[in-house]
Amino acid sequence: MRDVAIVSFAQSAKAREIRNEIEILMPVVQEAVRNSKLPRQEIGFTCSGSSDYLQGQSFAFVGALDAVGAWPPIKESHVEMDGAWALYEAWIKIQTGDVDSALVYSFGKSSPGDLPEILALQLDPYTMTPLWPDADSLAALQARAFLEATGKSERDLAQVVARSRRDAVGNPHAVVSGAVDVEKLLAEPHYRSPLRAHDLPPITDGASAMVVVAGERARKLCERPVWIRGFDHRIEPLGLGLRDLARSASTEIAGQKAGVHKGKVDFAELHAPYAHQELILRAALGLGENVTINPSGGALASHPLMVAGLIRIGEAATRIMARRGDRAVAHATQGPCLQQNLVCVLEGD
Amino acid sequence: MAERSAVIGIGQTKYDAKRIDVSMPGLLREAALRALEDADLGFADIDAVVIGKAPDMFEGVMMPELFLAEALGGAGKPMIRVHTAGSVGGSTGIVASSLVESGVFERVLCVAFEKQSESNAMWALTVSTPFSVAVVAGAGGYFAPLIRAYIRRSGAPEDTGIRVALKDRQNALKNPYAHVKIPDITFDQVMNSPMLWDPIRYLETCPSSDGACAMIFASERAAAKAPGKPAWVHATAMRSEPTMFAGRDQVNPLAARMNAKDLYAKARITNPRAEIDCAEIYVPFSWFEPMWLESMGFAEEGSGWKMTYEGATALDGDLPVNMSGGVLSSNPIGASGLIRFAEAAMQVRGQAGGHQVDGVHKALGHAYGGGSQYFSTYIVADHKP
Amino acid sequence: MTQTDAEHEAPLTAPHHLEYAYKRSVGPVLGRFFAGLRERQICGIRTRAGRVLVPPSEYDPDTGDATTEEFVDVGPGGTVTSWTWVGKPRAKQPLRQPFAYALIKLDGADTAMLHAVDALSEARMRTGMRVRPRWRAETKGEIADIACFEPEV
Amino acid sequence: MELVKSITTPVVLDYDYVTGRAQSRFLRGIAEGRILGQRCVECRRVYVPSRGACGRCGVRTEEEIQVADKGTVTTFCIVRVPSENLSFNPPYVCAAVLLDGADIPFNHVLQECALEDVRMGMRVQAVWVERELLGPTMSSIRYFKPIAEPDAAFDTFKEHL
Repeated sequence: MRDVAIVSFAQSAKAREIRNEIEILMPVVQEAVRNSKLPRQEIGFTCSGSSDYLQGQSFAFVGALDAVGAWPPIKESHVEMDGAWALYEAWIKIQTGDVDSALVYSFGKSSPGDLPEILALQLDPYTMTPLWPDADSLAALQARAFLEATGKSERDLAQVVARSRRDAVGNPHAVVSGAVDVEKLLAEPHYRSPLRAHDLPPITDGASAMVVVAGERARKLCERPVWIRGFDHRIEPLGLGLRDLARSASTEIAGQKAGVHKGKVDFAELHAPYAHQELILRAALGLGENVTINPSGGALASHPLMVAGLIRIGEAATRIMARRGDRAVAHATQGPCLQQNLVCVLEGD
Repeated sequence: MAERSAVIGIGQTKYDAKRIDVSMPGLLREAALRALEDADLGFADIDAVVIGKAPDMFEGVMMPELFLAEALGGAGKPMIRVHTAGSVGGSTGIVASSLVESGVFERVLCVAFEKQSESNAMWALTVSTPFSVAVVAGAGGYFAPLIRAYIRRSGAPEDTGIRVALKDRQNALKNPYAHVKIPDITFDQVMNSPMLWDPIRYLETCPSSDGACAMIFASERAAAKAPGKPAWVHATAMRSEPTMFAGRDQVNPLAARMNAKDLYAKARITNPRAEIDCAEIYVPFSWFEPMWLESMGFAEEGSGWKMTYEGATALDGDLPVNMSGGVLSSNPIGASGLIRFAEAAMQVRGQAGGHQVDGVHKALGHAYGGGSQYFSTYIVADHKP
Repeated sequence: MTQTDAEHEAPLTAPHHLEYAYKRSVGPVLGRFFAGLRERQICGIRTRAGRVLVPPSEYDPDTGDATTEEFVDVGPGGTVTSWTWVGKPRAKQPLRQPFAYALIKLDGADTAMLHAVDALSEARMRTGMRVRPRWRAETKGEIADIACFEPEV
Repeated sequence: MELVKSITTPVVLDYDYVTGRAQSRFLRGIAEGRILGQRCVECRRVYVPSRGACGRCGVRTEEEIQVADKGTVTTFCIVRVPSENLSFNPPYVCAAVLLDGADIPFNHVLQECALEDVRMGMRVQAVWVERELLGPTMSSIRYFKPIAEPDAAFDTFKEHL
């Protein structure tokens, strides 16, 4: 395998953007490209992730090409997935030897529509979508299954929320942050029992971009390139009645294939939009109490759909670049209740 | 490439206006099971699944691959959903091949589909947004002015498009999977068919189809175990440019020309017309045959129409194009690009039956999308690269 | 006026309404399931591994292998395996009054299906509770023929 | 038991459509009967309508300039088939109009002209709605109509098809 490193990352996240998608994306892409120190014309491949249904328009991603300056024409691809999978496609492309570097980006505004309702369109269109279950309700079904199977409590969820919000204080891209008391959180009413409103991801509009480079070139460009040491993703059946909701079987496989346990994990950025999902993922990846989880505040602090997964990888890389850890696990998810999961193991030199 | 990649299995559904006999998963499985049978494999032998389709609004399911992956034996495996507008079928094949070329996977199943009968393509493509006026009538309305510009620039005879349509519609009669089949089709029938988006006539236009196409890409090691003759991937290329910028040449886009150059360089082809035996090119409106022949370097700029006119692109010509009947005869949008790739591989493998060209060693598959701005192409051959 | 001044202006916004009634062909297996619902009967299908899937599927979701042709009548009673409470239903959701979404394993099934439970109050809901379908007055052959489930008394 | 063949599943979603800064500026200009473009700082080309970005250079466009409401038909299509969502009834002419002062054409409808008389290079001008009906929408321009000016030579607009 070729060694591939993240050399730059940029993001934008706001609760409700007045800019359109191209206007949000353009400065983010420019920042990532500028910080990579790689001339734009030398970037070998470009890959992006987004979803038409966030905008309610077909081909919503096409206009984004204006933001990247695709001229002269570029080698480019797009996945209708979280940007983390765009990074995976770019990593594969570099592995083929066809290119040596790539720009990866994703964008999405969650605020224009009723996102939890729109996500009902992600389900089985014959037997599930006609019942219009909102995404929060489905997550709550998983939360209850998890709590009842494991003996964990709503207090455990509140602790995840309190820690995330506290850690998010240092994150300029967090849309929810601040010191909160677990007792106060528990005094709040249920929104979708056993979940409370604060156990849910905040509606967020955002974009992110990343530049990855293969081999020694990465060391020349970046003081501390962050190497992708393991990369895998797996999907499960969609139906909630077809899975053991208390665990994440696909994360377990992806973690194993990515080699999470081949070394000590200093910290992890887990894409857990709902509080209980962090605990499920933690167990699936075998991350013990000594592993710092979501030092950025995670998806509970900022959650631009289609972007949040790539942000986890970017946050982990940024932290390693800043020498606040040497080896990290980054994770991304999409689909209802952690249906599809991606694990990326990152290391600094 | 790090590893060689070969096509070892191909499956197509019957294409039709409305495949109301099957569900969406059933449609994909029809193609996938045929591809597995062709390669003598089961789902358990597949390492990863790639799914491609055009906009989600066609079927009204957001990221439908999430519920479709398990219908393709995808549970517990990596699954990627590709969407690069109309070129997506080609891109889906390229992503699947790259998973093998990367050395990470041995056998990858890709399926591209569209079930357009669940909605209406014209609706999905022209969803009106606030503050705008809807004047561009779907894809035909978008591409007709470009065709007019091509005719003006090249001086091509007005009946070039009719000749392309006649040829493709005749070829379709030999393809058991083709959607539109008009027995005994004639030049006059095409010429006298109604003008839809002047200068595009009804019979010069692609249909809306339901259908799926599946391909299995395999490593050299896995290909050696395959029962059939593999089609070896010699090169793949993808290239994009923005839709709207001042001074953009949409008739012969630079992205198309750069894509071709990249493809031929990788495949070590210096004279495409002489070295490539046949091509499946994405021609949704008949005039795009001469247009893409030029951008793909088979003809000089402004003279692609001569190849059509001289019969070079006919089934018995020196560069047969769209032997299957092409997009003009079957158009499940998301799958249309992958069908081009599959048909090119079928020619190399000698599998094309009634529309097989004799002695094909090397074939080209081509797809484009968006406002003539996304290009995906590949070259397959009967020998290793 | 320059762009910089323009930044202080709020951008124009407008409602964007997306509407389409998709017509979905359902294939032979769901076709049988929906036909059953029309007759107020719920069926599953047996996989080659012996599990009974409800709703039935053309394939085993774990392997992709075709299921057997054996349809199995299940329910009507079933057991709630997980649930949540919707205090303020959205307009498209199955019930106007507060209700539960639940995963329900019907008697004779090996997998749970999603539906709504009309329990009147959250206090009545618990995992393991028994429920039965409430059919709508005029069935049409679709999932909403089951108006919801209700507690078995 | 007779199998069910198909089901109907309506999808109805409502969004708040946000135009973005550049489009808002453009539309507010339209509401005043002015057509605004933006010039790219790098390639100096003028975009109408302004989209806030130059796709060629990948930079934000900032410099705003007003362009004429008349221009040249660079290419066109006669739409003869009805389809969903369209604002006009066929047959009608959908023309790519390169406004004087702009470097990119945009599509609008051409009227007051027999279908067989439409030509590439034809000179046209916008027909606006009544002053009091002007609003921030493209429908403030009812259509374009031919004007009594000689056709533009092909070479002058062949880069803008």
